Amino acid sequence: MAKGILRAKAKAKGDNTLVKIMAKHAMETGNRKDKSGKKIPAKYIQTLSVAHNGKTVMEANMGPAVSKNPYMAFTFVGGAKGDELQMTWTENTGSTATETAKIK
Amino acid sequence: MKIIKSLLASASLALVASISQAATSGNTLATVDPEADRSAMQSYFQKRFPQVALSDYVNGIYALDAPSREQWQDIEEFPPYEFDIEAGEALFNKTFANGKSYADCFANGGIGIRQNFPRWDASQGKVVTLELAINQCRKANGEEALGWKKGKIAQISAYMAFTSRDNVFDVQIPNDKAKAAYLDGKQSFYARRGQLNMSCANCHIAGAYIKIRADLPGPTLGHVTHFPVFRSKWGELGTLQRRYGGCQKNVRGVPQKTQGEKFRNLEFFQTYMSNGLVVNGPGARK
Amino acid sequence: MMNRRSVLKAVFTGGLVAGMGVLMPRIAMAAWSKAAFEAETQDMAMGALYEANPSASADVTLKAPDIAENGAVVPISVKSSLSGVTSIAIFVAGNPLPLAAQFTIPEGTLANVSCRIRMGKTSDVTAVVTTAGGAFSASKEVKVTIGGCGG
Amino acid sequence: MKKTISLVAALMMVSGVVAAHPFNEAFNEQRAMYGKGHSFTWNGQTYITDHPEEIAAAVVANAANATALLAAAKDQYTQVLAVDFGWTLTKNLLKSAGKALETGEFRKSMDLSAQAQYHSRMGIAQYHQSQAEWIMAVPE
Repeated sequence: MAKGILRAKAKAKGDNTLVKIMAKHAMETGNRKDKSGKKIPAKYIQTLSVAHNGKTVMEANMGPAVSKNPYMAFTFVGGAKGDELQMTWTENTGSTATETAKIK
Repeated sequence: MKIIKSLLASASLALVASISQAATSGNTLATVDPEADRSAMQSYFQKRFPQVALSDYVNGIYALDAPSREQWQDIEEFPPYEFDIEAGEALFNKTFANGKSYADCFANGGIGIRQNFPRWDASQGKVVTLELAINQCRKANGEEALGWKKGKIAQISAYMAFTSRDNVFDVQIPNDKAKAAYLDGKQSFYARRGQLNMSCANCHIAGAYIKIRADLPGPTLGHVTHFPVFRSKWGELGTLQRRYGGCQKNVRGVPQKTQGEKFRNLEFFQTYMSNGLVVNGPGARK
Repeated sequence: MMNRRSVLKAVFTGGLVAGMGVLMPRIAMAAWSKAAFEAETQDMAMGALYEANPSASADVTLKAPDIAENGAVVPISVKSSLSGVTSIAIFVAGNPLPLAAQFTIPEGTLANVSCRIRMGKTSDVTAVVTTAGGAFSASKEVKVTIGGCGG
Repeated sequence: MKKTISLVAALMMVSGVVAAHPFNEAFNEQRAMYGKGHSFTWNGQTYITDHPEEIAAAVVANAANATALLAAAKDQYTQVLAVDFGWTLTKNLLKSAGKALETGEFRKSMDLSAQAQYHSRMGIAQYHQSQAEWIMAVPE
């Protein structure tokens, strides 16, 4: 299976799971110009939500001020090694996809 | 004319007197002693920053500056070069059209060998950097050479460095020809160039951890161990020699040729200085 | 354009009907708020998200560098010891669009998030945490320099 | 008289780009404070803060002179590139000098050529100096 744009490191520790996610994404602000001086249209991830066993554990809303290759880290109560996380991202362009990662 | 001559004489005298404790030998093939250079370099930094462990120099400026180190550690929580290691691994394992692969070109199948580069190649009679070896491998197998500074070559190099992490740098100078290349690199390191009239040494020996405009240059000890690097400024991965060119432009000099003899020799010298430190590339930098 | 607070004011003082909508419970909180993310001042962005101006609180901890190594990648962490935190947002007053990111914290997720943001210039960074009791903030100035070689 | 002495000054510059040299220090300081065309006294002698390229460019502004100066500047640039010590701004100076020459702005072109040639000469001086003196920058 082709890999998506998200990479996650999720680690269960005690009762909690620490999740770190990075997306491979340029987060184009819409303010940059290409070599010919033409504006590069804005293209950035607006939302990234993470669910564990069908329950949303994080919902991030982002603007173009989030760095290239957006990163976030958070901790939720619960989660065990081997559990799956569902991560759904949506771009301002409307593109969207759900990717998964396993808790280690 | 007489006045000119006497002025010239006094000029050179003044110059000699103005730099105290400068080396007086080591600038000829007969007197250059790489091992002495290396220990002099290490003791220079250890005297200047006695609280910093030698092994920590692989982290560059982050070994010296705590506030920068904290930000860098935050970045290293999930470093941006991970995508590149992944891509590099895929590229590395892709077979060429003739069925061979990079593994066939390198010792130990190319895994865990970063610490031996750059190496003196007796048959070619020149210093071969890892990136040069990668492209030579491609050409030998009928593939087109990759661009030197970024993209695929940096990713492959990053993957090869990653498989070599914690291996100790062991650059060898097996003969006088290699020593001459080392000497040439040493000279380049100390030669001032560009309109700003600065050498590598100005920023990365004397200027290490001293604000130059808004920057804190890193020490040259351990400088090469973490390359290729994902630089926030570039927003992508780049090779050591890409950075060399950038440095030369920063002092307003026309950059020397990427993977040309001068840069390869400079890399040879600089890496030799870090012998004994471990590979920790790829790295993340500001 | 009226910001939220001036609308509220209008509602209370003059009973402006058009203002009624904003008195609805903020269930849309979780969704990406166009008004907040496209607001060009921090006041407007906060006005679009919060009932009242956030009050500074020692229970909100904002970790950000004094001097950013590179304005393109500034690591930020926010945590709070308040209970029942429902959201955490990060504002950069000096950015063209001050709201950088907003995290919805469902029950069972700790009030502790990290991310990396862009900063165009030296500016205050403000973290705002909401609970049922209102919005609370912590601010810190982060210097962004134009480097000689690095920046 | 003034001209010969300033040529001496120029020769002194070649001897060291950064030398902690009393004359160079005086020259550089005067140049930095007053720019070109300024006279100053040093050890009882009068000098002018002009670079030799500027003196060479201080001739009638016409097509022939501008063309010759540009050619000389380009030649010097080729030489500095041959020793790998070029400066980054030189290329654009030469380009601008060429454009000014085309549009008949001879004075502008000549001044730019002078500047470009100065850059290249200093780059070459840097090269020679680094060959001879780099070891003095190595900490013992």
